[in-house]
Amino acid sequence: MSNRTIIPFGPQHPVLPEPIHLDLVVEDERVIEAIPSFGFIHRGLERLVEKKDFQEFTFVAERVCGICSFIHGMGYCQAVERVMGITLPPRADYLRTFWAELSRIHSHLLWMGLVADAFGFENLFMNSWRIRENILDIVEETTGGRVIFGAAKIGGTRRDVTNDKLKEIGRTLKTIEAELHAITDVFEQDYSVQQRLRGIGILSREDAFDLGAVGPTLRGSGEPMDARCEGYAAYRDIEVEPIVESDCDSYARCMVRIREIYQSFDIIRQVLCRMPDGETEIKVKGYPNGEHFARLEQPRGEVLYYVKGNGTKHLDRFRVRTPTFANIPPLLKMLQGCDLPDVPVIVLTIDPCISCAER
Amino acid sequence: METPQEIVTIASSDLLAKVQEQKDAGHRLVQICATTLEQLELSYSFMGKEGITHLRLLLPRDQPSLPSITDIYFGAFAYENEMHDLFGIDIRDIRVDYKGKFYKISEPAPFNAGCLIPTRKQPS
Amino acid sequence: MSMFKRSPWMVHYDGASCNGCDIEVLACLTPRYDVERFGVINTGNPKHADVLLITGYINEQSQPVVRQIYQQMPDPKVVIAIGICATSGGIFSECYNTKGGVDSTIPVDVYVPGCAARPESIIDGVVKGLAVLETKRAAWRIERKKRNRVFRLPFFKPKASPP
Amino acid sequence: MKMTYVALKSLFSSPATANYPAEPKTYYPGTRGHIVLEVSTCTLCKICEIRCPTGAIQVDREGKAWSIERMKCIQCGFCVDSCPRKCLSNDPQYTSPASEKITDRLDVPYEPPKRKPKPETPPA
Repeated sequence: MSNRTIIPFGPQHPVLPEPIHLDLVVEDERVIEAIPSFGFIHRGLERLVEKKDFQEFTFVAERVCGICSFIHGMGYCQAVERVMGITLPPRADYLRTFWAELSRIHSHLLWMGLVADAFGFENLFMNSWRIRENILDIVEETTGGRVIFGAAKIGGTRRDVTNDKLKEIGRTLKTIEAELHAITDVFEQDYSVQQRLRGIGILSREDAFDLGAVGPTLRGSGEPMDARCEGYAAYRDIEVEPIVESDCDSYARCMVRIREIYQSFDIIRQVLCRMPDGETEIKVKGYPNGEHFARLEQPRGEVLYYVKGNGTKHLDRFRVRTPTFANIPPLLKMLQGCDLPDVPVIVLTIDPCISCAER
Repeated sequence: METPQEIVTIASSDLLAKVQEQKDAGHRLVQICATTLEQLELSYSFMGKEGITHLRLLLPRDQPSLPSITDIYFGAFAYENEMHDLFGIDIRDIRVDYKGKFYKISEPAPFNAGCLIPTRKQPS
Repeated sequence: MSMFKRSPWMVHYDGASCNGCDIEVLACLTPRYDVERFGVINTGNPKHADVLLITGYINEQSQPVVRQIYQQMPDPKVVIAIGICATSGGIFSECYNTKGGVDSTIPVDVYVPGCAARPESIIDGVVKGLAVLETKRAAWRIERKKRNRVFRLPFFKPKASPP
Repeated sequence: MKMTYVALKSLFSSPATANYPAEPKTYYPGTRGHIVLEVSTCTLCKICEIRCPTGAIQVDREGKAWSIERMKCIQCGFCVDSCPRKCLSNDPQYTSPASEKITDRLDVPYEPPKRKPKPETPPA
């Protein structure tokens, strides 16, 4: 005879890096339904536009999330630049792309570590984070911050990197990439990893599309959609092929992320080759008046920025639709019918970033 | 290539019909967003192969109310609960209704009631 | 490598923040910074912990949680606020959902500045916190001795007096 | 089994751990650690105070002092960018942890230029 129980999961849970709370309705060991609840880290930073002017707000936008901070800052700047009709100097576009891809690599490495920790592979966790530190070294050297880059500003970038330094970074990245192969081979070939991830958390292609999944969660279900194909920043010169896996399970999402790391290395290589010379910023005059929806690809998926200006130095509205927020309905779909011990792994495969989702 | 975007203004009464049209055309829900101006301005964004459509509708700031679209797009429940908690919009018949417990925050409807936007100074 | 006399165990709570400091605390446990070489263990159970690390500010929702974790920890204990958000609210101090830094809810012993706080700075903060813990422990030991004396007196009384 | 190779490799390579408190860390020159004021060139113009997103900087014109609350500064460097006299800079060394909130107050020896007394217009 089956027995229905509600198990509260989180907000402080040994495998969860972040405070999300799920009420799991279980029948024996099987999850029937999952209901998430939020509010532990809701900051309401969207309303700070009333108090900070539009240039200061870049720093607030960067602090939407500490993992993909640069892309948040860049997305906000991009939306405001579109409203104000600013065209960036090409070098600024390329530098932004360079940092955006670095932040994608470090975020995916971080995620690889966390998921390895979730299925109990401590060694893999430590090794992923060891390599991530090398990426952070490059970030710190070029931007001055480790997790909050603080390099984007409206009208360009706040720092320039010399061409010699970029060449040196290119060589360093080559050695990091070689080292990384040893780690990703484990994900690709190791028996225990496959056992823990294959066939778990199935999200069919139709469901992923309908429920509005984004990023690796969507591409792991076989839907080729990547906001980098929009051609913002330097992606208009660089061809980005969306990485797609068709297995629809946790392992597919894992493989999408791993292949994206190598794709990012490839994009950085192209950016470094084609880096144009010249200015990195232009002077911004006037105040934004108008509205724009900007789409960018974050490590976790597509992020949408909405900026509405009214011709004063304060914006009317700033809204960010973060990828984790869009991935919550698909997560609930995945959790239906899974086994209780698989819950942490499935939650981690959408790469939840709760501080993003709650803003 | 950049996806083309267009903003379509609709009346709040034919929201469900317009959303159903989007669903029939095979579009997916991208986001729902509200802005506090003199009135509440809502944008429902849908994306298809051709581009992004933003359905734009206006609601009064005093006791706004709307039907839920969760019967058409289940994924909308997160956005609708968010709008209920932050803007105080009464959304009827959400499939997963948190009844104001989605964000547990100290003040009700912080984006609507105490919002400074309409009283903001105009540039001199 | 005996930095500390004892192995401090810590419990980490992530308040409302951008997660940057949270990630840096986690980075402290990984090979580059590896605080486990000092015997520091990140435990999930407040009853096992000597040190409470808090990243991020306090809001309405997390206030009772933080207070509860603090009360569950055995004496003597040290609270370390990591990052600008935890010390003063930082850039979010004007948000409607902010209560303020950690010191608005529980007493804080060490403030670690930085946005995000660097791992080196977190290690320095923990070292400083342990010095505070050592002085607290000494004071607490004297306190306990006093308390025990008072407690034992009636127990020995019947033995001393003849029937 | 694949992991054996990685494990063996780390067994024979130098440790990845930085021996931090024993060996001091060297920072990159561009690291944003803490804000330094070059007192001799500061003119107490208050631009840094206005620009600071967290309100950490206070400029006292009467008392001729510039002060910064170290536990409020988020090291964004906006003040450094906007300083017209370029007297603010970022130092790679971070502020060390402390038991109370530190405020650094620096005396600025700046003398505002004396306004020339208006030439007295001879009464008509």
